[in-house]
Formats: sequence, C-alpha cells, structure tokens
Amino acid sequence: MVKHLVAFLLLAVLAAVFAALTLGYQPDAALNRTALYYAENTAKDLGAQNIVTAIVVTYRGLDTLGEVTVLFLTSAIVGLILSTHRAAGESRTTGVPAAGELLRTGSRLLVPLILLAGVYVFVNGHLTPGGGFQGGAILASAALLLLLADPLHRFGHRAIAVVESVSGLAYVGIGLLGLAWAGGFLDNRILPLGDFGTLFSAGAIPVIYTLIGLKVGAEFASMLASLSETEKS
Amino acid sequence: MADALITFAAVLAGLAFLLAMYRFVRGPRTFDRVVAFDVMTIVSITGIVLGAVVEERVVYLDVALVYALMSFLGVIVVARYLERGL
Amino acid sequence: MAAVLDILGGLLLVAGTTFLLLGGLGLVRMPDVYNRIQAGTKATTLGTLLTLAGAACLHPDWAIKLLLIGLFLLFTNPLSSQVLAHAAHREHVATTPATEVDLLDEETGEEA
Amino acid sequence: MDAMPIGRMRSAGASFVLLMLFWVMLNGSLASDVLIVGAVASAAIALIYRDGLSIFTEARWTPAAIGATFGYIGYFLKELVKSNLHIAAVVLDPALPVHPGIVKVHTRLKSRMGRLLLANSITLTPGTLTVAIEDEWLYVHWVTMEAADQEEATRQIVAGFESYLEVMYG
Repeated sequence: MVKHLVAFLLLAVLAAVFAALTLGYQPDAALNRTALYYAENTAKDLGAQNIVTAIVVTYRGLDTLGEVTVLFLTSAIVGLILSTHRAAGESRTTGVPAAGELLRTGSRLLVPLILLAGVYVFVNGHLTPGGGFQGGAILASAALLLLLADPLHRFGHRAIAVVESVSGLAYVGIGLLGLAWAGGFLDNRILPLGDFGTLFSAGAIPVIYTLIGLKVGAEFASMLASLSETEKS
Repeated sequence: MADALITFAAVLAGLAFLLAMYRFVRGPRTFDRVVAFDVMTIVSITGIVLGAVVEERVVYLDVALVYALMSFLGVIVVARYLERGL
Repeated sequence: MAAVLDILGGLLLVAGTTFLLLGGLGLVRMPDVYNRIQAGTKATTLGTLLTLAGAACLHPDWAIKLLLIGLFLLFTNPLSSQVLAHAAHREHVATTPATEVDLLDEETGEEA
Repeated sequence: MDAMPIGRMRSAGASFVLLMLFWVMLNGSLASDVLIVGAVASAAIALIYRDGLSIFTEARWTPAAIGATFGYIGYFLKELVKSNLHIAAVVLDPALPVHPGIVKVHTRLKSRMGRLLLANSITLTPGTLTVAIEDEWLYVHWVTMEAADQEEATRQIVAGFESYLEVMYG
C-alpha cells in the first residue's frame, strides 16, 4: 500500500513538473540567426523541402557519416562479443514454442509491406518527416517480425554484410564526388536539383538517404541476428 | 460546428486513453497491461489523425501509419516474449 | 456541400471516439484477459476506422492515405490480438470463473 | 540467378502487384518518378523475400470470386458494426452479461490467405476471438457463448465468412 502511495506521489510530482514545463513554454517569436539562415536558404541552395533533412545530409553531412560509423562499430562489436558464445552449442533448438499459423501467415504478408514502408520513409526523407535512420529502423523491424514468426530463422550474414558494406562505400563515394564536382564533401548538387517538392529533387539527398537507410537497416538486422542466434544456442 | 465536434471527439479519445491507463496501472497480469498498451497506442493513432486534421498537415498521417506498425510489432514482441518464443 | 461534409466528418469523428471510449470501458469492466482483448480489439478497430472516415470527410484529398491506414489496421489489429490471446492461453492465464468450456486446453497437446 | 519455376514467378508477381498498390496509395501520386522508384523497390522486395505472400497470391480470378469479394466486404462491414453494438450492449449493461467459453469449430478452407482472413474476420465479429488455428480446427473465444455443440458453433461463427472466402481463395 505504501509502495503504491509512493509511486503515485512520484507520478504526481512528475506530472506537475511536465505540466509546468509545457504550460510555461513560449516559442521564440523570431528565428535566431542560424535558424534564419537555414530557413531562408535551404530551399534555394539545395532544393529540399524538409529543412531538417537538408541539415542532416548536407550542411552537417560529415556528422551523419560519423553517426553511421558509430552504429557500424556498435553492430560489429555486438557481433564480435556474441560470436564467442555462439560457437559453444550451435544446434540446440528445443524448448522454443513455435509461432501459431496465423502469425506465420500474417508475417509473410506483412514483411514485404513493412520493407516497402521503410523504403518510402527514406526515399521521401527530403519531403516528409523521417529519413535514412528511421527508414532503416523500419527495415530492421521487418527482420524482427521474421524472427517473431520463426524464432529459429537464420539470416544470411553474408548478404547483410554485403548490403552494409556496399551502401557504406557508395555513401562515401558520393561524398567524394561532391568534393570533385560540387562545393565540397557530401554536397548534394552533383545531381540536378529538380522541381522543388517532387520525389526526384534536392540533388543527391534521396540517393544518400537511400544508402544510409540500407546501411542502418543492415546494421540493425545484423545486431538482431547475432542476438537471436546467441539466445537460441 | 465541425470544430466543436472535433474538440468533443478529442475529449472522448482522451477519456478512452485514461480508461486504458487505469487498466494498465491495475494489471493485474502482464497480459492485461499489454492489452491496455495496445488500446492506448491505437487511441494515440486517432489522436495523431485528429492532430493532422486540426493542423491541416497531411504529413502527420505518415507518422500515424508508422505508429500503427510499431504498436502491432510491440504487442507481438511482448506476447512472444511472455510465451518464451523469442 | 462542403459544410455538409464538414458536419458529417465531425459526427463520424465523434462516433469513432465514442467506440474507443466504449472499448476503454470494456477494458476496465471485463472480467479476464480474453474478454478484455475482445472489447479492446473490436472497439478500437471500428473506432479508428470511423475516425479515419471522418478525417476523410473533412479533408477529401487525404482519403487514399487514410484508407491505407485503415486497411493496414484491419490486418494488424486482429492479428496482434490473436497472438496475444494465444500467448496468454499458452501461459495458462486463468479464465474468469464464469467461463463455461475451454476446448483448447486438453486437445492441442501443447506442453503444460 | 537460375530460372525460376512458374509457381515462384506467379507468387512474386502477385507480391509485386500488392506492393505497387501499397506504394501508390502511400505516395498518393502517379507521377513518373514515384512510379519508377516504386517499381524498382517493389520488384527488389518481391524477388529477394521469397516467402512473401500477398492477398492476390492464392486468389482465384473467376467472375464469381470477384463477386464474392464484394459480398465479403459488405458482409464483413455489417458484422463489424454489429459486433461493436454487441460489445457496447454488454459493457454498458450494469449486470455485465458474459458467459464466455472457448469453443472448437471446423473450417473447410485450405489456402493460407483464406484462413488468415477467416481468423481475422472472426476476431472482428460479434463476441468472438480466434485464439488458435490448428489444421482444420479453429479455437474461438466466445464472450456470450450460445452453443457448445461443435456443429452449431461452426454454423454460427464460421459459415457466414467461409461461404465467401471459399469462392475467393478455396
């Protein structure tokens, strides 16, 4: 009883703090200098409708490359640590209740649709909220659904690794092309900017986001694969 | 008139959310909480759609779709975990 | 014409959220997990569909995307409920004492 | 890639059609750039994910099946509304008149899509929730159980949808 009371009180305090924060929030009436620059020049310079995407992919493209690298290192380390466990007992597969028929059929219907939704999110990164990281996470959630429907599913490590490295290399390659043909590393103006607001616009941003999406998806999927195989054996 | 109806709808959705939250807190079993969580996420989808209507931003609907996907996966992940199938 | 659509849309929104509210009420009142899943799934599915229809009336140009969300929900929502109910049954979550028969228990030979 | 068997090709084609439909609805546009990207992505997914199913995979394309599809949609929507009024009546009744049970019912459907749609439909219709499906038996949780007898329960729960789905998918 006392425990409940304490939990309730804590919740109430938390609610009060958040309420005070939200009610007291006053958005700035004018954009500050940096924001103003991006707001005014993004559409003109890069042809991207989504300013956040333009900042992430081009203005601060190098940071994004760093983030992708961090993610790559994480997945590599997860794979490395778990692979030592995996060697022990590879084939023990009993004791896992199989998924029902409905989940198996349903997942075979939904996995392709989820993959396509992921593609939609990263291809349209310059037009709508979302982008490479979000789309990649959705791709990986399709892999998670596969695993839920069949806990013993084995992913093709080689295929995942190929997708990962090819998209990573192509990403850096496009960055270098920007250095050669346009203003600098990861400049998106190596491709024509196109009509503002259409799918083929904003230069190389959709291409870069597609590569980031594939890379992130492959990294998450390989982490999932390592984790699931360790659990089962 | 339509604005008043939208506000009323938002209030009803909020009440539904609170009822689900009550079940989430009360339990008693994890499964009850998962059901409550499922209902809460779906009420949130309605909330997102209402938000899109009020703000007149079609892009919010993409968020609603991804949210629907995540709520579906979330429930299945927990269900499979609880029956030790993951 | 637009005014009529607006009112219709608003009414559909209210109808949809009313069903959501009933679903929430069912969640609170129903005696065991299985009955709660029943109330939750049905009410939220129709409730959300009606809300989506209402939004489509208010913004006819969004209709296709709203239809897509509705179709997606029609497949995923019952599926997750079924998986959850099956998991609850496998873990032997008790049914309410009012339950009359449980033919799944003895026949499927799932490990106890 | 070696030559694909005809069955695989048909199945990949069905997946591609569904994915393309999904893509166009998602984008809400028929512009050529949208279609090109969608076709490439859909083809890649349909070819790479070989276990993919689509609502068209096992569908029959006879005129009767197309008629049955419309009949099914109408019947389903009617049952969905009825189901919610039923739940509302139960929940709002102060006495909470539930006498649930899990009954076993029989289905004749063989195709995977047909069975998935049947189970989903049953879950969304008055007072019933599919808990499991094994071979030709469905285990259904019923909030207000009206018949424990297997044949009677099958007639009440399954028969309505099955008659349509049998024509659509077999």
